[in-house]
Amino acid sequence: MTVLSYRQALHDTLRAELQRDENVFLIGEEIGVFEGSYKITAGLLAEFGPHRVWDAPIAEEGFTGVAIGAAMMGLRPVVEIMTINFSLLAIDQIVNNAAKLRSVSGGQVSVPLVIRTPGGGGQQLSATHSQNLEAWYAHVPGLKVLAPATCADAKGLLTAAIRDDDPVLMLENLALYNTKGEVPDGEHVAEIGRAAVLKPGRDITIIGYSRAAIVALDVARKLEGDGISAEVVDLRSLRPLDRDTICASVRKTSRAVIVEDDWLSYGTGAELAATIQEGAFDYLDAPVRRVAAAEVPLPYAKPLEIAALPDAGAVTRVVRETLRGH
Amino acid sequence: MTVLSYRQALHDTLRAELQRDENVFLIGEEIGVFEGSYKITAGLLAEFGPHRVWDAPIAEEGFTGVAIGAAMMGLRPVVEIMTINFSLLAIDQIVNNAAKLRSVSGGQVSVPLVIRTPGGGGQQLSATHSQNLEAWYAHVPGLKVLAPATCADAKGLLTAAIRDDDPVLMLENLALYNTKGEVPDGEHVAEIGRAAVLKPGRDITIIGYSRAAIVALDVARKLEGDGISAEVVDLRSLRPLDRDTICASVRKTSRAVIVEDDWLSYGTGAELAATIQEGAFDYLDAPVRRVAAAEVPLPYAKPLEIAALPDAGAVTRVVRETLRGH
Amino acid sequence: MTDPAGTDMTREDPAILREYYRQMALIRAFELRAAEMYSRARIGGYCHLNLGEEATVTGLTAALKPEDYLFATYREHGYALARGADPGRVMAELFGRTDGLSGGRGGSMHLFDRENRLLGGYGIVGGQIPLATGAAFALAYKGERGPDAPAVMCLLGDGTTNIGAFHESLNLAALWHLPVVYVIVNNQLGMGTPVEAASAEPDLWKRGCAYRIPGQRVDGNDVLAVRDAARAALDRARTQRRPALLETVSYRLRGHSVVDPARYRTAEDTERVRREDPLPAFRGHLIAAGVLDDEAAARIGAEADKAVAAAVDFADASPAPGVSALFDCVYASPPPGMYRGLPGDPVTGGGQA
Amino acid sequence: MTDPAGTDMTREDPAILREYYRQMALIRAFELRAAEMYSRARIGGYCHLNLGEEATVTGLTAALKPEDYLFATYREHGYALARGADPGRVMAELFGRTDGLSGGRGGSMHLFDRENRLLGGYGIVGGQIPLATGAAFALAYKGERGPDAPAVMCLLGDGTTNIGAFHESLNLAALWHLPVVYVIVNNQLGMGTPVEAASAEPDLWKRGCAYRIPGQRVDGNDVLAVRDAARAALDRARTQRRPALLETVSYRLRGHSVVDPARYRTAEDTERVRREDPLPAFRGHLIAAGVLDDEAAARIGAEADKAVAAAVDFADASPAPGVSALFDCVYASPPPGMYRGLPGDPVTGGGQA
Ligand SMILES: Cc1ncc(C[n+]2csc(CCOP(=O)(O)OP(=O)(O)O)c2C)c(N)n1
Ligand SMILES: Cc1ncc(C[n+]2csc(CCOP(=O)(O)OP(=O)(O)O)c2C)c(N)n1
Ligand SMILES: [Mg+2]
Ligand SMILES: [Mg+2]
Repeated sequence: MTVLSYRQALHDTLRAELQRDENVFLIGEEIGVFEGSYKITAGLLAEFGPHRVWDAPIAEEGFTGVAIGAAMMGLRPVVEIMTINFSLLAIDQIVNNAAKLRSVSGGQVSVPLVIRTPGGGGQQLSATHSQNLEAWYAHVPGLKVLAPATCADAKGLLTAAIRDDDPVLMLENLALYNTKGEVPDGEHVAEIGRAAVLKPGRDITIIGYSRAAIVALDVARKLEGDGISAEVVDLRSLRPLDRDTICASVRKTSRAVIVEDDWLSYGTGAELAATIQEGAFDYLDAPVRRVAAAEVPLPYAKPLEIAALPDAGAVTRVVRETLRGH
Repeated sequence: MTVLSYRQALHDTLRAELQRDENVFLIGEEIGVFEGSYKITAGLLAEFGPHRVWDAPIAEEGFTGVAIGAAMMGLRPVVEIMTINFSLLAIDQIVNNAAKLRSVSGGQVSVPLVIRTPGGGGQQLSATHSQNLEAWYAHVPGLKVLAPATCADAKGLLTAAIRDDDPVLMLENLALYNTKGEVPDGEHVAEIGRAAVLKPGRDITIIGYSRAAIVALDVARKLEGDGISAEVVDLRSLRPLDRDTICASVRKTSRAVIVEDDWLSYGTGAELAATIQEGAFDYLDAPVRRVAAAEVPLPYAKPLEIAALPDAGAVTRVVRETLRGH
Repeated sequence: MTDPAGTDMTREDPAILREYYRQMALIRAFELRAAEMYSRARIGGYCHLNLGEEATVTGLTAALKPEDYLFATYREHGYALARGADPGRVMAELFGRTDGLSGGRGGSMHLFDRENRLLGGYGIVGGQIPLATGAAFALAYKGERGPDAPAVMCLLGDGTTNIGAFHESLNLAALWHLPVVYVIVNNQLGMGTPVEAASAEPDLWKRGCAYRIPGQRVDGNDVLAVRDAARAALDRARTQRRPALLETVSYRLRGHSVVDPARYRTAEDTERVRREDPLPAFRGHLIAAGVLDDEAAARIGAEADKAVAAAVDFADASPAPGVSALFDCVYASPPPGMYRGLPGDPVTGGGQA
Repeated sequence: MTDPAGTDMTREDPAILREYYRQMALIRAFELRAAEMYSRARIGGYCHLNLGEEATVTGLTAALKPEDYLFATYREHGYALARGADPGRVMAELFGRTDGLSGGRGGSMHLFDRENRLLGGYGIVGGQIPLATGAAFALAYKGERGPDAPAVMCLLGDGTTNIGAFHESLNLAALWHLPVVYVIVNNQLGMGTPVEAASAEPDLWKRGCAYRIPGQRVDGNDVLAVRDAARAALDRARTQRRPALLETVSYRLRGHSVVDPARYRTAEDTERVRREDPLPAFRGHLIAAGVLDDEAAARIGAEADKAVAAAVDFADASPAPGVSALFDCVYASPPPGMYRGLPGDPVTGGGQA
């Protein structure tokens, strides 16, 4: 194990996979000369050259489609879309081509593609640059959607995604890039589709993914001091969704709170709450509550941004209410 | 009251609004000379001329953006996007501009825009042409998303949408265009944001919208013969969502089944189930179940298509299971 | 536009000319039968025909080498046939049967034949253009270059030149020197919209100017002109890695899809349909050049009909896919927890005490 | 490119020339101070500056009549100022305060000033182009035409010419004869990418060829050349309803945004920064032409600094928006049932017995 930042873990993984398989190449805006908007790809152009690291013009639909076409031919592209907000320009290619080609071709075509893209608010980037639209992608059969919260998973899930033969959307998070954690050395491939229990507990289950899972863990650790034993489930994968792990936890604790960075209505938490009330109905002692973002285009002004985004305080409050409530 | 088809109700409403307000204009592919892919706009070019009815090139992003820009200037565009599948090409304009302009401008800009677009499978149009992506739009603050099931609402909600000062996505449905029903004569403006109880009942609530609400109603009527009294709630609006009406119904019946044409995971039904388990927790006698589409890119072959889509049989089965279950 | 009569038939191998005619006749017969099968509800969904484009289809595919890749639109039955797909398997796909090219999953708009390097028909206008560009990217990535290297041909309609994906793709292909030939199959209509009502530059072949991509327009009713222009462009792509834009001009003989009665057509349009039908025109040229006589032409027509009848029989005999196959072909490696419920199935195994 | 020295200053009203210089100096002072405020964490998010584009900004806005509409990118502080917005309100927006142009909701990337017909700064690359085209559509719809009719100017960066929205919009504007002038503000870089690495036709002004839209390139460091070219294009738009494409060429003096150290710049690039700074160049020309002397120039600079200092004071004094305002400005007519919860609030009023 080595302590690395989430950013470094991603970087090292890309580097290792570029070394391992010459069919792997990187493509995206500003990933080469500029070294990446968030510097995940720093140094890779210098090391691997322009044949493996492709700086693309501002044409998300075009270069994402190019990557899909290249994947159809057996290459293994790793696309960087600068933030998930800009993926809207490429969403037709992702949803109508990448996710469906295997099916409409009756299995003749595979699309071994990874799209890396960060989401997340809280950087005062305002309404168009702060969205968390992962529920959209998680809704689409044919895609896999991964959302690592820990540095170890940043490595393990990205490795798995690159080696997977299906199109994978790899959701990163602006607020996690600088976080640090232990990362297994050497080859480390995580299993796609398994949630992780980050902390076991008895009284309540707090569920999150990406940044929200870290918030959940922080809250759970603090509550320990107050004698509250919270179990934390980190989804790691939104599609497939590990319903068994989620429901098993709630059957044990009988209460659940969901933490999510996206808007509440029709967000990822809706699926989690719906799943839990169906899969653990007789065990539930209180309604499943969601701690999500306020439903506004995220304002630039800091106090408004802070008010709109879920934080440890809100999670703590809702956990206490859920424990008290029934 | 006059009995009209859903198609005719939409057509007559467009005609009436074009007559009423000269700032209203129609824009979309093939809506003029071709009279609309689904003939909603038949005759309107001939009657109102090319100044009011604009045949657009195949450029969803472009012409939708043009409509948004025109709305910023005070016009009231009604866009037709041929099917919701093609709205993916325009989704950046809809989500990042139409939905956010009022907010990022601090209220200086309004976007009085309607986007009419049908969803729906079941026509053997296969994977890319049969999607139900309304959960995506319903997730986005700044948009309103309406989904009429009845012919009366086709008129009432479209009228309301055109006169509303916010961007409205008006979800139509390929399978409803030929259905018939009573439509109020003269001016008829429905209230945006209210669900309707299509049929009162005591034993269970069946919730749907668009085509699924009609399926729910059919099932409820048939179950009446078996002594089962099902209440049917037609959402009519996905955003805002009338949580009060939904929860009030379930508090009365204690059981709920959701019918939706979209994919189950992260679909509209997830929000409904999440809402119900929170808003009617102590009243629920059984888990809220969802009857949704199988999670596959919809295949062309008829038997597979039939198997993948929710129908009255599946709804009936789940209603009976839900009544029996607990 | 070149004049079809202007093409010098005498320099061509008569056997090849007859083969072209055979292909065109097969496509014609297939499409007419597909329309009939649609009206008899044996084919569902949307069904777009190549009627009026037989010379274009034949000329373009004649220019392709077996190693080349083809990306098509939803109007691609003829291309599948000309590329070598078995007519029975194509018809079975339209019927939604297990022996269809895609096992009945794709239908008319999504014909794939990997073996013959047809990488698909696509239903979203313009959606195939970035993919074809990406296939060319892969060829360049693998370093293939020279007269024997494969190249990519990407078909698109006239109306499709107005969508963003066209612009982004052509820019990328030119910037990165990709071996791809974009072919605008200008049938003069996008649904009911004439070219001039949709494109501010109606000389579509000129639209490569914004990317320094050379363009050319040929008569789409002239199979040899189409073939030669496509071959030259493909060769430039192979050897110099330069994309090209080729416009073929023909006329859509029927409605946009089988269900479109094309009421928007004027009387003059209808007259054009008669005048611009490539099949009798080519037959006339071949007969005039002594390559074909009436009897041979009739025989070819009859053989085409027979082949199509056999295709219908084959498709008819093929079983429809069973519901147990519903979740096949969604993922290459379906993870264990992936939900595979039918409508109304519970989301989890249990949970009720 | 025209030579800035070539512009004939003597034909211009000296007062107007001094006003241009004043505007350029104000923009320069404002942007330098914005950078400083950013580094002192008074401004957050992304902050893109017009440093190096002062002549372009001033020339373009000088060509606009008050009735005209302007759509900008996220690099738009200078345009807001030149269009007449109060520097204090612009700075307050960057500070995220209630007196900001958008009440602090939009920030640096989204300056709107409806009164001065600035219809926004936009953060999604290319997102403003269809909107500007739509505003021109509305003008045409309302029937306004002639020398006094309003027109629309739409700004975009060099890198932005490669995105689909550019293509779709230009086609629509040309097809429908819309009064809009698209201005490519070519600062020679899109983030770290030079024009030739992104655009297969690096002569960007030529890219209108695909829509029969006339193009022109001017020296973006020459305020008068920019103004005159923009004015001519706007007048053609007003009177003939013909869109135009104008490219101004200048050089981005700093990083893409305040946080970008621009390490990718070569030594030669850095030398260009010195050489291609429009502010000292214009000052030199004005002094040479006798329109300005050193003292007057210094006074204008000092006044600009003072105005910006006052803007900072104004912004500082303006209160931050309160949380009670969070749901303002989301809907024009918020329906009764719309959920307005803060994170963790329940979704319904009750439901627990
Ligand atoms: C993005 C998108 N928009 C609209 C459609 C509906 N549509 C299908 S074909 C077509 C016309 C295409 O015209 P053209 O490119 O000329 O091809 P043709 O059908 O004539 O072969 C349209 C508008 C679609 N499939 N995809
Ligand atoms: C659709 C989209 N893709 C990517 C970005 C990130 N981005 C912001 S500005 C920019 C470069 C734009 O370059 P150019 O058009 O030359 O404008 P400049 O910044 O030089 O003024 C990029 C890639 C974005 N905002 N939107
Ligand atoms: Mg066409
Ligand atoms: Mg630039």
